Amino acid sequence: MNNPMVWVIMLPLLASLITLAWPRRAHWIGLLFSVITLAFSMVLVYQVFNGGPQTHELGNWNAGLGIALRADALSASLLVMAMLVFTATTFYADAYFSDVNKRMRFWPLWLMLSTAINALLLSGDLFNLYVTLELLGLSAVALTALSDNRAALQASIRYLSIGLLGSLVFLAGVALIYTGYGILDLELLAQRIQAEPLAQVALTLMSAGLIIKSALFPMHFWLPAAHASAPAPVSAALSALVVKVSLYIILRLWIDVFDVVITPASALLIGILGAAAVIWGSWQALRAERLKLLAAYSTVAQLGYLFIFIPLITGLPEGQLRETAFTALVLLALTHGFAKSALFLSAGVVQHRAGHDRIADLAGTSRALPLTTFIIALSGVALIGLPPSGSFIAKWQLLAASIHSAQWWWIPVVATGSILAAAYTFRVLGHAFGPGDSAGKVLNWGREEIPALTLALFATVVLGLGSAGLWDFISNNSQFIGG
Amino acid sequence: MISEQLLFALCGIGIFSIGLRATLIHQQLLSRLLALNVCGAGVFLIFIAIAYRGETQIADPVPHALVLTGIVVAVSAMAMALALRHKLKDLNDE
Amino acid sequence: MNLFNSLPLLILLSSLLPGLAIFLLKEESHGLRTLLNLLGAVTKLLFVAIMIWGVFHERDIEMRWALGPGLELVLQADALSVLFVTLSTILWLVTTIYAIGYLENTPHRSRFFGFFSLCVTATVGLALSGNLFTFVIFYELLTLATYPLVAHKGSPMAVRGARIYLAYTLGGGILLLIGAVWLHTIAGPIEFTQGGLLSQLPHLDPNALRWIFLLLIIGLGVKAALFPLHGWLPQAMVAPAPVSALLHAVAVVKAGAFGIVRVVYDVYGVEFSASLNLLPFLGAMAAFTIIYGSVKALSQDHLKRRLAYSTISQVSYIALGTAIVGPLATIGGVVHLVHQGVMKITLFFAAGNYAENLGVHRVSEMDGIGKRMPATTLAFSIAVLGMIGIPPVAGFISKWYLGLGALQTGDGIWVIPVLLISSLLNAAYFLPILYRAWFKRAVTAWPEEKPKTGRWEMPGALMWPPVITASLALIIGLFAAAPYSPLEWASLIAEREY
Amino acid sequence: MTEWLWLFLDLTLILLLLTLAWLTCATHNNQKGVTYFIAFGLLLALAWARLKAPDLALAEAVIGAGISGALLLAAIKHDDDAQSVNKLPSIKLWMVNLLTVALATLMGWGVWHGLELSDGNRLADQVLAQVPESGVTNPVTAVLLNFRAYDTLLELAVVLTAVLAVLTLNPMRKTYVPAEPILQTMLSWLVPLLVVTSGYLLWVGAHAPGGAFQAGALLASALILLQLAQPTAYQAINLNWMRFLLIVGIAVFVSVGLLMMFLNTAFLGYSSSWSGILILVIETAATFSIASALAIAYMGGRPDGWETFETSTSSGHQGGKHS
Repeated sequence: MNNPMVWVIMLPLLASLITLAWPRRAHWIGLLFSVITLAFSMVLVYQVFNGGPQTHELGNWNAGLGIALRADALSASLLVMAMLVFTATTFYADAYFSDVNKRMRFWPLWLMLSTAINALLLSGDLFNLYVTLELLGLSAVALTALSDNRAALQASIRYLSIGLLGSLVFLAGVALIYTGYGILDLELLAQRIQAEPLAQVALTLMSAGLIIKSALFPMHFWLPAAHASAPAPVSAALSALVVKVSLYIILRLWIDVFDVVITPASALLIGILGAAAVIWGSWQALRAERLKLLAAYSTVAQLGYLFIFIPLITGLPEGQLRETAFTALVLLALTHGFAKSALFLSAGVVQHRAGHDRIADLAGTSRALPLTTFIIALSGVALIGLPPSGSFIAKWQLLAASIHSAQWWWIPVVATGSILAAAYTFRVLGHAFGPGDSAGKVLNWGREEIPALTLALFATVVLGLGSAGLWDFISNNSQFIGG
Repeated sequence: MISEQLLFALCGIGIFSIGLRATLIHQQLLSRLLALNVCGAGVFLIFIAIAYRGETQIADPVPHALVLTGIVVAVSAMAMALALRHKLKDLNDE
Repeated sequence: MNLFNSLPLLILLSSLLPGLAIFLLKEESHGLRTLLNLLGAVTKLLFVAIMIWGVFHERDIEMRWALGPGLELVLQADALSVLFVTLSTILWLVTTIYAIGYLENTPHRSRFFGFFSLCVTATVGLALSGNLFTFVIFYELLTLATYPLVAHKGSPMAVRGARIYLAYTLGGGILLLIGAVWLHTIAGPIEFTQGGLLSQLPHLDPNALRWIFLLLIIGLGVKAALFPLHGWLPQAMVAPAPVSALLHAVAVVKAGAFGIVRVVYDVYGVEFSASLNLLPFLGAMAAFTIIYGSVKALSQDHLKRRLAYSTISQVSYIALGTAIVGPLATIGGVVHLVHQGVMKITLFFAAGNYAENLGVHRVSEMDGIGKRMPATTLAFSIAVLGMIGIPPVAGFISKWYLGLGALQTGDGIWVIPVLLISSLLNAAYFLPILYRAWFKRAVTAWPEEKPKTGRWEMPGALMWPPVITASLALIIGLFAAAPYSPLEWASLIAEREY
Repeated sequence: MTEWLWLFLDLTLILLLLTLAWLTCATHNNQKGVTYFIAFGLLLALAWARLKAPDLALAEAVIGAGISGALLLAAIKHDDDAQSVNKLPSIKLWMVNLLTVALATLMGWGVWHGLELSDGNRLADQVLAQVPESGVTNPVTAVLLNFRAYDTLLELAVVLTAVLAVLTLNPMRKTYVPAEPILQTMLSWLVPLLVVTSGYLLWVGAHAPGGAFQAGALLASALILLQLAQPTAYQAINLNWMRFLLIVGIAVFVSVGLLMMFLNTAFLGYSSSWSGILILVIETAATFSIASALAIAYMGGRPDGWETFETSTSSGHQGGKHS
């Protein structure tokens, strides 16, 4: 029982098998296992908090020969976020699928997705990362295809081929690394790596593959269709978690393993792509005609902010400033995960009730679905970066880091992005406030609205007011920051 | 020994590039799928080329195992892509 | 934690918790909603009374909650915050009563009163903020909480007005944020310090400080409706009358003015600001806004719009007082924070009553309204006289001290003509209203007259609030020298700042 | 002299590989593309053999060319011949060309530099030294099922995921014509042979080229051939058995892993005296799962009755209220 890292991967995997073998009880198994997995992820955070980064060498072979599972503050906090989002979405999904067969198809794949996410976050090995990426990609595509209409299928086919391309390019980078260093383990690699051509080429390839997968501008073109056409709980997981874990690998590579290889120019380049994503994604979100499409484009923009952090973090001297900027990055990623999943879940409720999610026809939503409207507003607050959400504090630190590292040009980007985010959020709310026929109770679809509300509150209140805890956690237990 | 490694690794890069180019160019799923598999084969060839350690020594077994895994993953992905294609055709026919 | 240190939190919770509870209430449970509203308002008043006593006796009232390295939520009470808190608490109570009457039998009251309470929570939080970071948080929260109030009616007009409001305030919010972050990076946590924090810190780049000051003042100036950032205020007039009252007198506009006072006095320090040559800029902006608002008000026939431009003009007196170095001007500016609030809220209550009871929205429709609604019109008249600056109503005191302050400095002599012209303009756009109301005869029927139900000219919940606030304006003018009066308190503030 | 001969042969092989890769990618005709692809796969198997990777040669022949080829051929069987080809605008085409050439140059530089950098051993010596501890003597099997067994476990999960997608997407294809009698006779010989070979490969994998994946693929081809001969044969299969076969590989793998974690603290940390037998148990279970998975993939969907609720959608689950 002493290895929560093993359990958080194996429990959803086992649950996936059981739901396949015993479809009639699938929802109970899914709920039970995700709650237990969540508990284990919290145990893991507790262990990291008290004992520092954790390692589990699989098969008792030392890392290098075998594969190690690793958890530090970054992966552990993302893991807990992922499990919270996943568990809440699981409760939501239990109520969401009205078609019995669809529900039966959903569970094994859904739990497989959780397996993939958890395995990816805890992986300490380059090739193992490739396998988890493929597991993640395939289960995500299969889930997207669950809403079986033409648009969804076309989107998922595109999603699949793009995903495969991304992982192959990543794998090509891994091949180069193995050629030069004969190492696949990340920690050993970090000790050996030098700023030499091989490492640069390999990093370029791996980053290119991951950029495709995490939909960084201009590789974002596949994301909106896929995320908008999937069933709501799946969209929530795709936007909040799936793209974010690819981003996690990029961070792991750029800030931890390959940090000696990074040149200011390359960091600046990735930051510029991030800035373009912020502006472009927000602009497209503002022009989107459907709520889910808006949410999907907003994901493109929000991921952009995370990339802007890379030139800032690498541009700051090691020490407290750098640590602060890094923690702000994590805080922003966590907040976005919670907020975006809440937004997609609410969009699902709206879609169920109205039969559509066209923004222009949302009039009366605030009367018929007051709580859902409130949740949309809360997630919007977090996406804009207004207090009391966690992203407010993160953006404060982002601006501070821009000033500290004398990279003032990110400031107008952040300001424009925030204004655009406010515009698209309040565009939805403005329509929702319009006159409508029926007035509903505060709580209408409890089994869908309460999970969404929980997530939205995590994004706004919990991460906003409790962010100091994250600072303690990250600064004490991160492998990278401060050398 | 180096020369064989380099030769086959460069061949792998060539195959990878051919596949990559075709993946980016083709619009149609099946052609794209073939291209992706060619692309993957190129990466596998790089792995196996550098695993080769001459006639006299046993080759490095780690890349062999990785590529075996990669082949199985590739065939799984292909099965899935073809199933998606089939479903889409059914929907289009309706 | 002793009682005094938890006071700020208690004051926040006394409106936050009822607000959250009201959201969950059914539309029909009027009784419970009213009870929660009033309970919250009265409890808050009680806590504020304790706080006044505490601040006067220089007790330490402060609580802190860390949010990250260098970022702390600080709630504290000093003389300035107490002044603002007291103002908002009292006016909130009155406005709540008014709103209960005003919104009777309209839909979505739970939502309305929920956000109403959140709005006051944000205002009070802003007043009690102990550092710039906390101030920025509550400043943004205030924007968020007022948006649904402005959009409350749900009509295309209302939604449009709310959108314009939002565009201005969020834009300003971002500039404020950038300024605050910048200041934070060069000077560390910006605790509000009497006499000014920055003046005590050596080795700061004066040019950077000037730019930051500009960012902060523009960010705050949006809410304070300084020209040319005032465009949202006339648009936001679509909101229900109690919301307009709150926006103009207590919450939004006041928050901007309060922020300017905080930045000049407690962040930069007034003398340090002067040494950086920042104050002439602020003073010019304020003086221009004063004249501009008055001129614009002249041509408005719509009553609420005329009042809106009057607000634009009047609030800038506060900024003007801040821009003049010297304790007397400080007193004038700070005390106007209270005086303008009390008088302007009366005007909006009265305007709401005219619209609600008779359907009168325009000045040209007001002929003879004094006979039909004497109590409301009397209250309106008192407030108008105060606005012009006629003794003994409170407004006179503010203008008097501003004038004295300007004379005291010497180089602020240019303020005198501004004051004179603005008073004349005030008279020019206000007195005709009084003339029509009292001396002209009603020619036609009122646009939409409601049948008279009780013994008063209209329901008591609507009639009494303006009467109460007008009396208040009279009392604080008459008894300006009494202990605990706003003037005395403003003098205390000035004393502690210099 | 032999060196030159080898070089000549190598260059020929490389040239052929590149040509077939190009042909596969260049054609817009699906039939041709698939044919080239299968040929490319077989040639690749030759390359693996040349580079002393017999395990891979076997796997490529059976899986890469065999099963993939079968899947592709089944998929394009009902395609229309006329295919609309959208030509890319030439500016975009040139950008793609430029990108590919640039990337290839970069990679070539990287590999060249990498080969200089490396001592040529990489993990090989470390692994080969530990093979005796692993319970098997075939080093590739040792890596796959012991040192990096976790990769293999996740790989089985990938296979299962793909099969789940196939099962959720389509019903089984039902358009087969019964085979000719002559083929029937041939199959009655071939199928048992394939099954026996598969068992042999599984067993021999411990010390010689072979193992679960190759064995599973062979078993799958036996099943596919059976299907070709007797299209109705699947109806006889109990669906619960099919579920069991699909999950048994991972189930056994995880169970062994967890059991070992209780005994030896590390997940999949075999007790060394037992490792040989444990690996065989895992491989056997995995063979069944892979075989059934690949067979289902070939069938293209779920058999009748796979979704137990297919007829009675009114089954009382609370979520039904939205419909």
